[in-house]
Amino acid sequence: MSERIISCSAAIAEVLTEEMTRDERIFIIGEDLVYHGGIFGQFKGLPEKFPGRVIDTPISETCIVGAGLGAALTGMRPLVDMHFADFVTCAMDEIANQSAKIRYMFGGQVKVPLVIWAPDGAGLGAAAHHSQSLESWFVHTPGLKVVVPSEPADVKGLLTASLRDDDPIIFFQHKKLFAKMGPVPEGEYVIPLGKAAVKRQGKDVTILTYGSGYYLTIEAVKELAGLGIEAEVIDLRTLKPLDFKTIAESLKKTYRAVVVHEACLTGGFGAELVARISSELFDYLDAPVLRVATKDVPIPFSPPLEKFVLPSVEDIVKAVRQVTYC
Amino acid sequence: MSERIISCSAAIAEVLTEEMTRDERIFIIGEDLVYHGGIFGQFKGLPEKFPGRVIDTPISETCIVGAGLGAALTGMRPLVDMHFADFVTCAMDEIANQSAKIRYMFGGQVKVPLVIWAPDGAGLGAAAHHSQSLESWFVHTPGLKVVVPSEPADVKGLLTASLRDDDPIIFFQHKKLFAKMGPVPEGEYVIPLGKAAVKRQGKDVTILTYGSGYYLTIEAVKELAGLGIEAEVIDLRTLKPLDFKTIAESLKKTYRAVVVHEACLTGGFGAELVARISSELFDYLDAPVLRVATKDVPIPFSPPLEKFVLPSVEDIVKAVRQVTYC
Amino acid sequence: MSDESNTLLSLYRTMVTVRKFETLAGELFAAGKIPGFIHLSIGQEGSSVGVCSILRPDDYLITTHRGHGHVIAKGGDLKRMVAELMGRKTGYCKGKGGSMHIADFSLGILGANGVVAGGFPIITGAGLSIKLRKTEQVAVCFFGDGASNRGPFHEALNMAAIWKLPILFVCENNCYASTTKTSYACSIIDIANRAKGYGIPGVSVDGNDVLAVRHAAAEAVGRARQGEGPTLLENKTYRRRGHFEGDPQRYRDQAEVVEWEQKNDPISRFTTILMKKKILTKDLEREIAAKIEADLKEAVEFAEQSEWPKPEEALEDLFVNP
Amino acid sequence: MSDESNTLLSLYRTMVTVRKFETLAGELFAAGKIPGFIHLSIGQEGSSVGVCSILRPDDYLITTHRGHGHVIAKGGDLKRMVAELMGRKTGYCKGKGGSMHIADFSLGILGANGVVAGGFPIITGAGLSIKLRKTEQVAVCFFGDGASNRGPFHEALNMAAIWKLPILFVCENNCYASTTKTSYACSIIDIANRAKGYGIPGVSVDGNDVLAVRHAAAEAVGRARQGEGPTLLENKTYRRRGHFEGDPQRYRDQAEVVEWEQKNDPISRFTTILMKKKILTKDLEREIAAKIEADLKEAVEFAEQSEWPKPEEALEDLFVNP
Ligand SMILES: Cc1ncc(C[n+]2csc(CCOP(=O)(O)OP(=O)(O)O)c2C)c(N)n1
Ligand SMILES: Cc1ncc(C[n+]2csc(CCOP(=O)(O)OP(=O)(O)O)c2C)c(N)n1
Ligand SMILES: [Mg+2]
Ligand SMILES: [Mg+2]
Repeated sequence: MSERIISCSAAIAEVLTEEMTRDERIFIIGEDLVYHGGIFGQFKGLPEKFPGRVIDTPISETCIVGAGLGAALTGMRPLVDMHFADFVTCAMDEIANQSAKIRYMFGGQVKVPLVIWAPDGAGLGAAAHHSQSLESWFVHTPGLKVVVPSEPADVKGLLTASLRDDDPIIFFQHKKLFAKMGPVPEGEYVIPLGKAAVKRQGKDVTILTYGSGYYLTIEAVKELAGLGIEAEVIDLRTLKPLDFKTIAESLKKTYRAVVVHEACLTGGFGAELVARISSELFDYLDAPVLRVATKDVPIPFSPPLEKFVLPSVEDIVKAVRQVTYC
Repeated sequence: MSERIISCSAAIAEVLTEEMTRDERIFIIGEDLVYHGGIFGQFKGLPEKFPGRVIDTPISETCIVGAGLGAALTGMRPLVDMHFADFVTCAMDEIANQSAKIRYMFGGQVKVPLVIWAPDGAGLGAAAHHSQSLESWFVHTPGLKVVVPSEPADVKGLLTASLRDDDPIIFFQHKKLFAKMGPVPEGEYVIPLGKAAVKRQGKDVTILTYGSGYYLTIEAVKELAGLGIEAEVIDLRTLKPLDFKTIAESLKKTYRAVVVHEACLTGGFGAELVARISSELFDYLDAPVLRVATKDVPIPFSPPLEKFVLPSVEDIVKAVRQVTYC
Repeated sequence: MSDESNTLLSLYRTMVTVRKFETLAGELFAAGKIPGFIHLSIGQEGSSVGVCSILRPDDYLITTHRGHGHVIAKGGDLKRMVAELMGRKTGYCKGKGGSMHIADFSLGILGANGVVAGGFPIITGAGLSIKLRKTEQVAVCFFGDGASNRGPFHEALNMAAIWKLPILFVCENNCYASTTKTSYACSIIDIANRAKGYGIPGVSVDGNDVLAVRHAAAEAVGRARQGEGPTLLENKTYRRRGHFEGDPQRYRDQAEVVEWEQKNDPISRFTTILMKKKILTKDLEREIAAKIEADLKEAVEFAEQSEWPKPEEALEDLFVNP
Repeated sequence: MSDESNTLLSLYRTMVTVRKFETLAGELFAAGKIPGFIHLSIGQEGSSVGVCSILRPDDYLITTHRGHGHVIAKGGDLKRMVAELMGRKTGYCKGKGGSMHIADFSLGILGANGVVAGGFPIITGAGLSIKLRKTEQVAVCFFGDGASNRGPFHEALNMAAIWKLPILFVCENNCYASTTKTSYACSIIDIANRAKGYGIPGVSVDGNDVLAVRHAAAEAVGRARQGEGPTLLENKTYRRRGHFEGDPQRYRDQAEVVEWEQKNDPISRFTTILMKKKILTKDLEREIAAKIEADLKEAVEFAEQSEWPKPEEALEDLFVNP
């Protein structure tokens, strides 16, 4: 497969063009999609290419998700755009009580091919209502799959897989990553859900991360290399289903791990990772698995405050040094 | 202090009578409170004693929580009844984006003395929309305090403390516990938020639990005693703030722990406990900290299915035997 | 018999089926054979049957915690319903759903819902899907007076209105939402008037007059099929049983219930009409009752003889691709 | 000068203050001095100032992402506002909130809100609180046409109506919600007509006529203070700037903006009236402008000279009792 350097937004538009051409049942629904091609330009060109299949809605998050769900139950394959992940709160019943549970409650009668697409994350001075990373709530909601890609190629492969999956998926993408460039395969490219990627080999410590945490991690890895620490980097990509096999293989080699994510620390997905690792790999651990995450406050507006609460490269370096006793 | 044996519901009504008498700013708001005195009889007598201060609402969860919040911001001290904890999904924005964040976003200008009261839990054949245990979502929401009592005395002490606290609190109480009887101190009785209780001393293992998990645990402890295993039981009571000191003291004695809760396993509060214990008490651990929890599915209706997914006494015994290598 | 007589008799038969099903469910519940809790629609058969009588098999319907009548009226299988109420493996949802979560996607029944007003967003999607797929289906959303006060009502009616979705919103105003009087919780008397906020037709009818309901529904469904958009139909009726079986009902005088039962029962009213028209006779009435009772007996036997689901089956049916 | 003249001049002065504040904020943002994003209310001063002019200091107000004008009109401090926009420690929220989260509880300003329609539930609580405390306060909820399509609108209006809460719901219909035309997203033309669904008065006024707004608000507030319940007031206006600063505005022709600016500017219209009445003169106009500009200059200096918050202060202000 040949590759080019393109942005996440371009990768998204590319996938949707391919998939919407291939499958007439796919449509996109959400607020303010048509004129700007999505607030991050991620749907550029689609409204023109697929008239009537990129649907602007009133500001009605509850019914936007519901519209996706109801359409999914009746033969369509919607992608619902939440605008900002923070607004999942306005559709929480439709996501957690309905979309997640309907197949199960009804004894498997129906499938729910629904992708809920939620741009998340901080770092733009957007303050407490436009900056959250909420994946952990949904990992704790049986019935949902949770995808959090980082690089443009992952976005392409995982979005393709998500659009073809028959289960409800919540797809978080960090707002700052839309413009990120990276090599992306041309043509059809599918990354199966539930497959992590070892993005860097290393023998001294395993860093488990996803989404924006991946970019922080690769920065930290450079510094660590300077200190003589070779970190293995696993980009989880899908949190549910979780590729624990890849995690275990790495840990059995490195005996140490650090988790990095942008969601706040307490109750974040890092806790689940630590819990599973310590129960299933206890005898392999030479050090506690440490977590690097956002501090437990809402995201503040002012840049020095926001910077302070978000996880940093230094936090990762420090945690790794701690678990490697360097 | 003298004690009597009363139910959780009676303890609740007692606290509210005392506190509403003491403080005119307290009122109760929610659906269907007046005629039944709350669906679990927990507000019995209050509508008559405090006319106009137990307020029935339309079915409008969003505005019920909002009404509590708006009143809290303007000098009142509301207790909001969510009817069933499952319906927090219908007020998630008001809880997680508004109540939790307002004080912080506004730089500490205002206090938010709001108690959100949410009967949770399964075991009544009430199926997927009336059986959830969702505390973990709120532990992962900075700005909220999270209380989950078990015994009637705890309910009394923690509800009193919650009503007197100036921060937003989500107070989960298991539906099956309303009718539970237990000794309850008479008169004023306050359990400070953030204080766990060592409810049974033991040297072999620490069982960390809360809410309905406590009752399962004491059953299991009897069986374990028969096997010669002396378990220490810590009822956490408040999940946020968390009394990690009490946990650490116990672990430094037992070197082993099991967490028990009714919320589903993945991403549950147990994960957070394991993560903190393994990072802060790594060198004290002789075994992995295991979690006993509900299986990762929505709560099914049919009794054999429901029973199967919920944590059991046997699950606890098994986990304890595993960590104590017995 | 004429087509019309057949139709009327079919309405009658279905109403009686709903009534007898609900009565039976109440008995099974009282006998401890149904776990959890159930909400019966006795006295509201005019609404469920009147509306569903004009739906086609491929039309969609979504309902509430009080949904047995709608499922039956749309053609639901009694055996699988009773089995589901009793938590058996042969039930509609393999015992995973229970009374509040019965669905039959093969009949377009998108399910009962444990969340009040949970149907509004989903039906909007069903309506949108019909529009996108360019079929002639319609989608019906049953909901209570209480549900009409929740936010999703508003979002759904607005969305359906701007896109002219083929949806019929049916409010079953039965005077109460649990312990709460509609007159207390609802800011207007005729919920149908809320249609004015969305520029769509709103119609209030006597919900205990099955023909009036059928007529109003036919008109609305006709408009919907022709692409003229949604309608809000309010069927005024009365909940005669407790909110749930076992409800102490401290919020109302039983005399009120008795009055509705005696003076305004949808089945008695319709029986009188059919008798007058000589479409129904005492004999036929007995015959129909006997047939329904036999069917229900068979359904209960089927359910009671059905296996319980195996515990481990609780882990199935979550994902298509786990 | 007469009382009336004073009042009119004060309306004028406040409108110009809002306009100049917003213009300045736009410049500061363009100069990179304001982080995040900001939403300006230029062209909508008739609404903010008209409504707030009849409020008492202890009345409550809640606003939106486009809230600077409401804060100023309710008496907000320009220095602390600019400092907040610039993320300084001396800002209203110590830099934690920014443009979308300005509040001043000492003035009854319960805050701007980043969630569209986030104010409805909270204002319901403020209204209920007034009723429970038996004061004569009123509570005002500003919101956009877009917000009127969200569920909380519905729940709040119903609740306020059944309890006759002293609330004024003010819809600022500025023809757009971000890129979306109100005429597309809203199922009726006059949002005030949605009041019919709740049995409360609904009034649409020319939102660029500050006196018309003031008049309508006075009537509604009067009713509210007398315990007669809520009103829905729709101020028809136009958003002249992009949705946020930097918005490419592909969804509209700039000619539309120019037309509103030239033919229907609330300040120009009011200036003409005041000039005709000889309450305002060219000299006074210049004098007022100069004074406001001086105040704003001072505010900017104050903000620029203010310290940034210290990083660790990010951990403060979460709980009263941590
Ligand atoms: C969101 C939500 N809130 C509250 C409940 C609890 N509840 C179940 S049914 C009901 C009353 C519903 O009233 P209405 O909509 O009029 O329907 P009816 O029961 O009268 O048929 C309530 C409050 C619920 N299931 N979901
Ligand atoms: C619940 C929610 N959905 C979406 C958004 C994104 N958003 C912010 S402002 C806005 C448009 C609001 O339109 P309107 O209510 O008319 O107010 P206006 O901007 O015109 O003043 C949108 C969609 C949000 N902040 N909150
Ligand atoms: Mg009702
Ligand atoms: Mg607008």
